[in-house]
Amino acid sequence: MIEQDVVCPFCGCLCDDLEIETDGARIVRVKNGCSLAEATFMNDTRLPAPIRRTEAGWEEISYDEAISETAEILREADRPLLYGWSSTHGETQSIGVHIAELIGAVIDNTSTVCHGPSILAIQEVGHPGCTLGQVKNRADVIIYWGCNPVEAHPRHMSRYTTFATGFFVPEAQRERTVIVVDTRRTDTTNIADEFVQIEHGGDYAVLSALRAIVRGKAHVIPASVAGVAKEQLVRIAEICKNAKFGAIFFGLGLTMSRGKYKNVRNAIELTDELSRHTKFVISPLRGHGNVYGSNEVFTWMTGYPFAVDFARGIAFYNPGETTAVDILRRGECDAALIVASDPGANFPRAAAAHLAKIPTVVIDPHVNATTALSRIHIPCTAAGIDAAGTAYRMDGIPIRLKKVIDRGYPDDAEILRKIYDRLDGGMGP
Amino acid sequence: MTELWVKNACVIDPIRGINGEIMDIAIRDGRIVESVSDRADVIDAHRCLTLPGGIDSHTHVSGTKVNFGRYMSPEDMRAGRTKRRGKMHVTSGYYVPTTFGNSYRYSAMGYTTLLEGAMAPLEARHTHEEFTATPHQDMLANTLFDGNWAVMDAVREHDVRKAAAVVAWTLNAARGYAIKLTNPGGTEAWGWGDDLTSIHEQVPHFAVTPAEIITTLIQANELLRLPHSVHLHCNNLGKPGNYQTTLDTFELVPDLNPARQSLYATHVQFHAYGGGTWRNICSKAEEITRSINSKPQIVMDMGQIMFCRTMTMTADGPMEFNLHCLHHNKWSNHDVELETGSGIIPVTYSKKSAVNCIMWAIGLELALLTKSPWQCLLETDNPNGAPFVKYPEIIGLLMSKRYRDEECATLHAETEKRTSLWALERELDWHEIAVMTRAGQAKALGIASQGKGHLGIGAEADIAIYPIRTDMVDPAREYRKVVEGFQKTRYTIKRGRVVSRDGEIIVDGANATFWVNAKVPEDIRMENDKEFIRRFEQFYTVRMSNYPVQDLYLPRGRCIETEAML
Amino acid sequence: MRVILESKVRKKPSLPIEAEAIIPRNFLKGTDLVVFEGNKERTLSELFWIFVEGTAVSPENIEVVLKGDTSRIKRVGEYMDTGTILIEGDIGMHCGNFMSGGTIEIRGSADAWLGREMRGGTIVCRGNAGHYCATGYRGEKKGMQGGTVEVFGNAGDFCAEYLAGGTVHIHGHTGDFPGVEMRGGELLIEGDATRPCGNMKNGSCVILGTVHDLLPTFEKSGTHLLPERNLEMDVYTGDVANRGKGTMMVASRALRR
Amino acid sequence: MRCILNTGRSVPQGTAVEHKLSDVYRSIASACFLNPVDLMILGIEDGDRVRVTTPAGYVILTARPAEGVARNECFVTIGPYANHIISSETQGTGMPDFKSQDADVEPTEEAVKSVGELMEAIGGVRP
Repeated sequence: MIEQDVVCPFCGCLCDDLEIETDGARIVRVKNGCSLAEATFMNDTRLPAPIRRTEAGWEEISYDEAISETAEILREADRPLLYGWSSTHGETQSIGVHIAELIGAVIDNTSTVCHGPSILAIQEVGHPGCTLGQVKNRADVIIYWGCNPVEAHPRHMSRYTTFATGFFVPEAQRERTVIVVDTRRTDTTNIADEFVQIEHGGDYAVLSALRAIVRGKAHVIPASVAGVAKEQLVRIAEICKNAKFGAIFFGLGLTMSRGKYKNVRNAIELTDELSRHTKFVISPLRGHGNVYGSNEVFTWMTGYPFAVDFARGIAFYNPGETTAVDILRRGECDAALIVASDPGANFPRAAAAHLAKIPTVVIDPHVNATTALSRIHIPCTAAGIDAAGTAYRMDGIPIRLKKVIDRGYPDDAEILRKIYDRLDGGMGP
Repeated sequence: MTELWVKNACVIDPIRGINGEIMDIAIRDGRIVESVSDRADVIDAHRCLTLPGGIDSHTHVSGTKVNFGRYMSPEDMRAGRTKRRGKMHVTSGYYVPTTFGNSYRYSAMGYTTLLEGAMAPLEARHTHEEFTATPHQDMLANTLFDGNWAVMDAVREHDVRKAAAVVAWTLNAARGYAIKLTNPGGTEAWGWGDDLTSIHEQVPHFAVTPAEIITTLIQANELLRLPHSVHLHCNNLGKPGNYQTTLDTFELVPDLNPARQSLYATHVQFHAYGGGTWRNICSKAEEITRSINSKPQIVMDMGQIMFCRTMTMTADGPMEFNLHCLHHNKWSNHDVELETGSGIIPVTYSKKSAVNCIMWAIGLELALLTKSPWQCLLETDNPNGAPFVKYPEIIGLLMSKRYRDEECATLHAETEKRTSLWALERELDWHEIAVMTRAGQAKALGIASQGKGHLGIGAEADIAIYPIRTDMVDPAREYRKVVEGFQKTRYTIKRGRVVSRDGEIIVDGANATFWVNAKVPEDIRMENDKEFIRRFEQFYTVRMSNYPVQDLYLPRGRCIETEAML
Repeated sequence: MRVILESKVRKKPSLPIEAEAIIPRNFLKGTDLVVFEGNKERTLSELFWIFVEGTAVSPENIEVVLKGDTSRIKRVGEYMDTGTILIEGDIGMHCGNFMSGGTIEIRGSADAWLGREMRGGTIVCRGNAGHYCATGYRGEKKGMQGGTVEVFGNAGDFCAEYLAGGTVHIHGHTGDFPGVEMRGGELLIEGDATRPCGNMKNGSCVILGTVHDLLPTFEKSGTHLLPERNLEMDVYTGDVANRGKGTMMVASRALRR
Repeated sequence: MRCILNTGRSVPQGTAVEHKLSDVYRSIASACFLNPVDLMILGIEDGDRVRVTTPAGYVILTARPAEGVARNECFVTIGPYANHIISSETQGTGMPDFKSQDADVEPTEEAVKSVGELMEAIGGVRP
């Protein structure tokens, strides 16, 4: 069977034009997708059944047993951490939040090690953005800052920016100027009209300098800023001011290098400054397929996009204090539930190591590094492959992930609902 | 079968012409009936004020923009935090509360139906997800068409039928309720960082004017026989001197529907400014209401502001940017491809600001100068003018000249000179308040026939019982009792179930979402229009097949079907 | 009156304790207070040995002394308006949040968010202060608005972020971005600082040590002699990336771009 | 050699990300990309092992040349190898320094561990 317009759940682009051929419970061909999409659909090996770690190694257990034991672990905990949520759909995320409020847990999603700093910046200065179609149809200047879409979002340029045919930019490649800012040469910088190579940790200074130049204070700026010649900065400021529609996309190069959210804030304030001259927008390149959805769901339910602490019954938020890495690093939590993510691989060692010291339960379709640190791993469906549900694209557009095959696994939402019921029973989430 | 009998209720039900009668109300399975058996649960209202459930015909509580307001405001989330308690989930936030916060607080105030003021069709799924998490109110979604490319193409081609067909297809896809125009044409211009300054200025690249968009969609709306009229946020919002644009717009409106208005003009306070700069801004409420009083085809709502810190959020992107340039606080903007825009900034309305004081006075003037309460409905464009929890204070102000005088005495000295509020003696009565907070909304939205906004036999049993004895309270003097009384119902009954008692939510919600399916003839359906499909697939960034909202997003969807006259 | 709270040994010593109840005023009515350990509510006596010496009729005469391992206790002194708190060792996060009066002395080091959104009173920290010393809350436009924070050791990153009023005095070094988003108040750093005063709008910052990575958007406007220290200072105006009307003074020697 | 440790995503890493315990993933995530000149200075060749040390610890990686990487920089794709030596300090932001950790790179004969071995080193047990 061939299914059209399938949504790829891998990255924040959520490309929805894939064509997938299935043969029973097997996917045999993926068309239109990038190589990340192909791997997502084609090389989907799962843990066959729930497993539990014992003195002697690992043993298979039933779903019922795994679920009751998980509920027990969570019930006993004085400071449980519920982490992950970005590679699954909205319904699962929402039950996760209900569990957190029920048991007084800290709930955090993967933006904490991705675009959490962008959220902090947005909370300081806001976010002048737009949907990706606005960029596709209008933008004549595109800036990629501290990101490498060729590797991380392979179809971003062909679907939404550099190579995409837009209504007002019919000859995209000719009509769009592409500026790439990075500390190193990559395949993305290789297609730039203007490559700005900056020294490590120099983003903030360069952004400040650009803001000052746009404000007419070029005379203050020294001849070189973080390895970038003033002439180039002045030239870029001019390109931006003369754009009809400029769009900045930024990545982990801003959020993960020193200064963190202050870098992003500075980029947003540059966009704000440029908006006084022409149309300018800025957007983070979100990583996981539904990480933005986890922010959305958390926000309408708790008021905060990530790092929510329910220890006191009310929702409290303070990244740096209530974020997963910090909670683990300080050894605060005494139980962890990891859903649809792999902190064992993605967190610094000292944080990951704490997971092995406490009862940790993983709910994830795949065996991953965290499995090794856990006490129980419960396999489930993968959203967008054998489970349908809502995901939010990096620009906030909600898209329904499809179920293309049935592999007989329970949906993670169903597993969590059962855990919730064992913990409470009273109010269905 | 569940039965409920409310006895000794002092009922004001304007749609049925009931004004303060002591009566009993019988309810069976969520609807009002003639009588119930003696096994029915009984509520004794003790002659307290009993009204149909409150209806907010323009509020921002769900969807992309609202949630972004929350997302960017951790400082607001610290206000109004409550723990999980009984049937109540955790809530956070004061001016941009979480969905549960919105739902519980509206319910405590006796509100049972809400119209979300602005939903971009492309992001409709999000709005519906939040509707599900706002469980105690029936929800309806205004659907944005102000910068819709296909609509503007049809307008340019003077093809009303085509415009109607685009609206019908989009409402169906978005599971929307009504046509919303926010700064028509201006949001498309904002795609280039521009705005339109008059209703006769052309939208860049589209060769249509706001006036043409408005008039075409008013006609299309009636051709589709939509229950609500076109719902318009006029051009030039918030600019000194904009009243002329508003009056010009009102002049465009024909009287096409005997059952209701042909245009719903929202938050008119923001559109009733004289002067030319922020220094000489003044009230033009008299001019606006003179126009309204002679035009039964127009209904407006107040857009009252109250003095507090709050968040402005609207599809009107350029307006928000202008406001941002004045306030220098945080600013978010979110343009939606081929459809509309949006912007968000926090503001503080202060009595120290002459402009804010004049705005406050204008909203009240509008309500007091409009002769028929059916034509000026009470709201704050929540949370733009103030969070909805301020409604009881507005009721108090409208019912008491003394309260107004006391407030006026604390305002910026310029206010008296530039508004006429000081001279207005009118004090609204209970019946007029009932019209302005539910009956008028039900009629304007076209949901009275769905059993909303009245307590007639067969109506949905959405009822608010306030701890107010109208025979014992003199609102002109005891306005504080009025304000307090409207803050917390004794009982809020939603579809026959008591959902809130003395401000405490006691059951899980089970709201419905109303949407409209306007059936158009096969030959002009957009899903058969090759050019429409081609442009969709080429210029949107989602596939047309992934665009429509699936039914499962409306677990209790209530479809209103209409047969278009095309 | 002196109230001495000595922390008891806990089964899970890494669990944070939230103890906003520990302010002098609350001990007027006794020691029957509630704190939280993780998600569990505890009485003060479950977590502390409590000793009360003397009596008091008004809160300004109450001194609260914390002894033992107090490094995980958060929010001590929150909303404190009068009296004294003495912490003999280290203290956890958010010590002195929203404080408006009285004195807190920390003999050891303080964790992050010391004196967050402070409005008045005095905090003295003999050891080091963590990140976000004397700052505000996420999304809020104003940080510390009044009072004095004095740290004898070093302070972490983002010290005095959004400072709007009051005085912050760091005897040692600060980390990255001290005084970032400053809009008022005074910040004095005797040691070194990295990227000070980014995006500053107003207020004044004096740095006696070495500045690392001075931002390119500060305009040198002259020099100034600090008489009390007999130091010549370079005076900068900024941040010109913004509508910067702030003043930053840096000791003329040892400046590194 | 003093370097700045930079990390990031890559297509090969993305395609193998759900197979973290595989050999393919090991070879992708344990690659340490260095400027060819730095490789020469270290006296090593493509495929030789390097020991990369930060204040948080050390890890053995396979050196790979990459023209795009600046001098005195090493690039490792995000994953358990890089994280083995990245400090968990977040400066109160929740975000570790994934992209700007000071590191020392030196040649070594030691073998590259598998992901499972890395997890065992922090108390895990391979499934």
